[in-house]
Amino acid sequence: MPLDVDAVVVSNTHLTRDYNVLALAAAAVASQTQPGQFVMVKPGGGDDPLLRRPFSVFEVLRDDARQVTGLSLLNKRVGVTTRMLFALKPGDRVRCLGPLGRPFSVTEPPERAWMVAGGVGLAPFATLAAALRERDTETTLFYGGRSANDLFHLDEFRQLGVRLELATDDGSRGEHGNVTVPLARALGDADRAAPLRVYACGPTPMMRAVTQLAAAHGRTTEVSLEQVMGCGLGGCYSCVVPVRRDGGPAHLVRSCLDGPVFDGSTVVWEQLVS
Amino acid sequence: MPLDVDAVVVSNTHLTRDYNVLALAAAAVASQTQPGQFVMVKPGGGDDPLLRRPFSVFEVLRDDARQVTGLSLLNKRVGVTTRMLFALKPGDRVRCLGPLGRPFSVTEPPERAWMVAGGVGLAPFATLAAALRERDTETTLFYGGRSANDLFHLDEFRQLGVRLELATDDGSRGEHGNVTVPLARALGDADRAAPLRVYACGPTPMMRAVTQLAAAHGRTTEVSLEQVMGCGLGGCYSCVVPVRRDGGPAHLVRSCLDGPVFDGSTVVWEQLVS
Amino acid sequence: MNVDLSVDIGGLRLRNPFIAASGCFGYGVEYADLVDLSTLGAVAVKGLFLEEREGHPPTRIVETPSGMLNAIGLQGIGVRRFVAEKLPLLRAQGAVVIVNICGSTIDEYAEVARILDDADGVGAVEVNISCPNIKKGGMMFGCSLQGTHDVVAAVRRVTRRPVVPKLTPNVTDVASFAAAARDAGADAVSLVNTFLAMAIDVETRRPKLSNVVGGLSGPAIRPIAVRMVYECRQAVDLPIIGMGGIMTAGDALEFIIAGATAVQVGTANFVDPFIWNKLLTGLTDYVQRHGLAHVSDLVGTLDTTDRTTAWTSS
Amino acid sequence: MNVDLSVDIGGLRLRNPFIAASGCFGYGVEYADLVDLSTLGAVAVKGLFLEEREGHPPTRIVETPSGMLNAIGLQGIGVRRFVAEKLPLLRAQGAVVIVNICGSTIDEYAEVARILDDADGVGAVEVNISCPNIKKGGMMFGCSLQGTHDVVAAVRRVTRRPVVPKLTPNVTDVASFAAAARDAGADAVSLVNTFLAMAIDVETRRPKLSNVVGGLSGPAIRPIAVRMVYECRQAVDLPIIGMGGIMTAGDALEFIIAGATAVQVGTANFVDPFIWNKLLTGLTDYVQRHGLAHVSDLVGTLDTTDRTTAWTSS
Ligand SMILES: Cc1cc2nc3c(=O)[nH]c(=O)nc-3n(C[C@H](O)[C@H](O)[C@H](O)COP(=O)(O)OP(=O)(O)OC[C@H]3O[C@@H](n4cnc5c(N)ncnc54)[C@H](O)[C@@H]3O)c2cc1C
Ligand SMILES: Cc1cc2nc3c(=O)[nH]c(=O)nc-3n(C[C@H](O)[C@H](O)[C@H](O)COP(=O)(O)OP(=O)(O)OC[C@H]3O[C@@H](n4cnc5c(N)ncnc54)[C@H](O)[C@@H]3O)c2cc1C
Ligand SMILES: Cc1cc2nc3c(=O)[nH]c(=O)nc-3n(C[C@H](O)[C@H](O)[C@H](O)COP(=O)(O)O)c2cc1C
Ligand SMILES: Cc1cc2nc3c(=O)[nH]c(=O)nc-3n(C[C@H](O)[C@H](O)[C@H](O)COP(=O)(O)O)c2cc1C
Ligand code: FES
Ligand code: FES
Repeated sequence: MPLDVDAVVVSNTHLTRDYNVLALAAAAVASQTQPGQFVMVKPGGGDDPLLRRPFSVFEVLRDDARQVTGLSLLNKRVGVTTRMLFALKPGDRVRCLGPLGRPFSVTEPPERAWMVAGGVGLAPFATLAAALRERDTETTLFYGGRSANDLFHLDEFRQLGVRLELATDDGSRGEHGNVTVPLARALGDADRAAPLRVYACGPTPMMRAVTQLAAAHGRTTEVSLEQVMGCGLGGCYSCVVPVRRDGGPAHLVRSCLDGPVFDGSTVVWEQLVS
Repeated sequence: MPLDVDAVVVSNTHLTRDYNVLALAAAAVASQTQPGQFVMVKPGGGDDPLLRRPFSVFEVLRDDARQVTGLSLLNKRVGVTTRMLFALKPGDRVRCLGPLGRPFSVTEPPERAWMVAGGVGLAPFATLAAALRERDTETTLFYGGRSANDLFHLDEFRQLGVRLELATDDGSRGEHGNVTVPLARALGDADRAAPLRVYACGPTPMMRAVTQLAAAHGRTTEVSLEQVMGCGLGGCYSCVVPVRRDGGPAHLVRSCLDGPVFDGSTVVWEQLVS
Repeated sequence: MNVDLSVDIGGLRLRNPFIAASGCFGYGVEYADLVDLSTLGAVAVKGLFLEEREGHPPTRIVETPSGMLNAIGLQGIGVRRFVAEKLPLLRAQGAVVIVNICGSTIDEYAEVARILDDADGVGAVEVNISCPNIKKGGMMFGCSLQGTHDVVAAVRRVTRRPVVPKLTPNVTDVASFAAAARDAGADAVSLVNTFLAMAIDVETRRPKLSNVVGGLSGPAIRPIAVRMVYECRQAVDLPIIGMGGIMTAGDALEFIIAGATAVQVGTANFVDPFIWNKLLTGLTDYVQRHGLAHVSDLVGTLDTTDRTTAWTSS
Repeated sequence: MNVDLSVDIGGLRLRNPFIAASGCFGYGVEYADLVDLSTLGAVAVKGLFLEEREGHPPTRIVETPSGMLNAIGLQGIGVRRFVAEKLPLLRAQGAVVIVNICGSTIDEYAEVARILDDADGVGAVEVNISCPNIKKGGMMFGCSLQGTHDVVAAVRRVTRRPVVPKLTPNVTDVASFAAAARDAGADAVSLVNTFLAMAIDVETRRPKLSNVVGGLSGPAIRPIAVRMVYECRQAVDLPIIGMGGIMTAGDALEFIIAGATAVQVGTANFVDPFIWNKLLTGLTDYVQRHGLAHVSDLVGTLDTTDRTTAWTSS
């Protein structure tokens, strides 16, 4: 059951000029969260900015006794609310509603998990990696960013036993170019018979490419779409994506209820506006 | 010349549940400020709240070498902006435009100065007391508040050589009742021939009463009015007060330009809405 | 002290004046886990045509200062599926249901109303002649006195439920539309729907909404909406359901004092889906503090007598 | 790269498109210490009647979400004192002056315009048929097509200056008013004036403004104002001066791309009296980044071609 918490900012770690990790004391939300779910947040009072904004739960935070204490968000500055989230100080408060949305399905061995992240699309994969680890699923993260400085949290993923395949636009770390380059190679190299599930989050063209690449190799992809969302609860019909299921006609479905995680093969990518 | 400074909050001292003193690094504004002048401030970005709010300059702040470093505001929580000013933390920023408005005339010996303050109406009198001290003017502060806890800055006024006459609504400090009670007595006791100027700031009925009391004893009063102000610069005509000068007809004049300090005898009190 | 928050809208009794606004609360069932629907005055469900509609492609909303634009384009499941799939769930939850109906033609409005008249659990019919986002129907009717009259009269003929035309604010004289609605047999009016508006992405020089224009809602419009409710109250003797930017009980009270018998809350529900409890507590507290027995005693009590000495230059 | 920010409003050349909005900049002279008036496109001075007026008693303004209501009631010194006392100072400052004129009758508008026609330094006459705060004149004319036509025609007859009627947004179809203004001989139109609105103090159950209703301005109204400029641009071939909630160069660009040749900035000037430099810098930067030579190349360049695959349910 989603809850709304007036959460205290515990810490705000600036990673680069545009990225930060914001830790919130929202234990009641965090303890219910499944990988791929999101929260709707609103920093500051007043009516401008007015609406909440959707954010993946980045980490479920725990104390030394493994008790859940809150959650963190991986935030990228792009506009007014993300600027505010970047500037927050410990002790400030953020309204945080969640957890919301359909989570990833967490696959189990023998199926392996390949997570493909572009930029801030990394956000849902920290909790997914932790859940996969619990199931001992063999996991790889394909992770692309602009440059070496824009690749975060690598040690944490390694500690979770995640194999890393990196790519940067400027070649400063890992493969030079798009994350789909190492992915394509790996898909080609992989044993066709060995079960494998692909997860993708990032820019829409990247998710589309990943879905198509994976499909070409007979793999299904779960994508986490990032539509503009007014409410996060199915109330406003702002967040729709075109989906075609069972060969039927395409329909616009609400990504806050039916998503944000979708089977990539059901998304009608050529009609997806974002 | 008024300046607009994006001032850093240096400190925020909470005096009671509703009153605080906010120190701002706005040296360029402070160094030009004359007693009774005000600044237009806006904490936070965004369009809600939209307009700036007027505040008397409470103190001109100086470092050990007597260099001006900024100014402080005495803030009382009554609505959205004053709530924000109450909650600010050091390092936050406040837009601060000023100094604005017609200041008090700072009287010199042999004329004595009687300042009459009600509640947050204390604000313009700290700088006035300092200026009077420079001129060695004998100064008394008549100061009324709800209770002993609501009387601030008393030591600072004493250090400036100001004699204090206190009154509280609940009798917990000084006279029991309105500040006009000790004022009326003192006006009666004072030597009629000795020159004396009265200054008043506080709730409108109090300023009106002070003006009339003083006039009955042949004294003039400079009042600092608190109208709602949209701009503080003469642009919007929101801040008008009815004034009658030289026996002519009454006119609505802009209190941001012609005030906030007025000769109390020119104010048409029965038409003053505030 | 016990206070009576109940109000009457053209024969429909509501437990309290707070109604979830159409298009801002899905079909109500989406919120059933979060909110006890039986504690709301009523739920106004998303606008329904006769048939299913996909609505406009995204981008469908954009935020503006203290407001938002929407151009959803009335995506919906059609009235028959609503009656079959959603209405029973709403009834089971104990919700009072107001169905917002749409049409591209007058006949379509009447047909939708007729189907609803046969269904159980419809408290009232809100006639949406004010949607700014669709080409045919909607505001086309709501911006013409004749169109308003004709749609309302057609719906009136086919239903026994209270008929509540929803007025558009995009007109010169909203009170004349309230009067036209009354003359056509309306039991109440609701206002305001959204203001026709637009936002432009200056970098691409393209509209931010796929539909170019959309409807402005939220706190930004509240002062205009309150004025329109006040004008309607002066002009016609019908119950008014007021709305536009209500975020707090105090905002709702502005509408009630201006003349609204009940209020709808739309955009605020996006910001805070748990708003309903706060609204109820705030209203109850106000009614008690002011020593009133019934919230309905507040309706239209704005005191405009002049307390200032009129200003003259002499 | 040097960019040309100048624009032409019905024969009046402005250095740049930024005009201080009437009623938000006093008579301009109040700002002469702070702002170099010769760097503004123009200064639109506070609305002037034939005679002095005291306006409404306070409270005259109240803040609302991302906006403000005003009911100043056109306090002013009258056109003759303006010409004698203020106009020479404005000319000395190098300001381009647009005089906003008012009247309770058509004859009064014409008389004010005639007096200004004899004066030196009047760049254009902005005909205020849209003030929502006065009983006679103002919106009374601006809400009627005939009234709009008659006032504009009367002013047109007595002046050689560009005539710019200022339209009210409180109408169903603003473009028809732009057309009426054009037919009566207007050289341009300006829009929008404020939206009629109100706010209520729920504790006292009294209006917050002494005048009960007032005009809503500020960012809250921007999306509606942009839409209205866009509609006028489609309908009439006159230069448009757009306004309503402009706070940044980006906001101004929305109006320009929607169809405004110049823009006025009102409420924002209260928030930031030093806004003019920021607007100029922002606009210059944009024009350069987009590789344009003239800001006027941007006017009305909104691209509404559909780039989305139209959504169908099949
Ligand atoms: C399910 C989901 C999970 C997300 N998780 C994360 C995350 O973990 N970290 C992160 O940094 N971002 C995440 N986003 C994107 C994030 O919601 C937007 O960056 C944010 O809403 C922008 O808000 P703003 O006020 O800063 O931008 P605005 O000033 O509102 O707009 C700036 C730009 O952001 C786009 N935008 C605005 N609102 C939204 C919205 N609701 N959704 C998507 N784009 C929007 C606008 O189109 C515009 O181009 C997620 C989005 C979704 C839908
Ligand atoms: C020249 C001058 C000097 C002032 N000096 C001080 C000072 O030193 N310390 C201090 O605490 N206050 C001072 N005030 C009053 C202060 O400006 C108001 O308390 C403040 O504007 C309220 O803002 P808000 O957003 O908190 O309240 P809002 O939420 O806007 O409104 C709350 C209440 O305050 C009133 N109010 C709103 N705006 C103003 C305004 N511009 N001026 C006066 N009242 C208003 C409203 O009518 C309402 O009743 C001064 C006012 C003036 C005109
Ligand atoms: C996303 C959205 C969808 C809406 N859909 C409808 C609708 O289907 N039918 C209708 O009559 N009004 C619709 N409205 C208008 C609202 O019911 C309401 O009239 C308006 O939003 C003003 O109220 P608010 O400011 O509280 O949101 C919609 C509004 C929004 C924001
Ligand atoms: C305090 C105030 C006074 C105004 N006075 C006038 C006026 O005298 N004449 C006029 O045509 N418009 C007047 N207006 C309207 C503005 O010129 C402008 O049309 C409106 O405020 C919208 O622009 P903005 O949102 O940038 O303020 C006034 C607006 C305000 C806020
Ligand atoms: S965000 Fe409102 S329906 Fe999905
Ligand atoms: S506050 Fe705007 S004129 Fe005085």
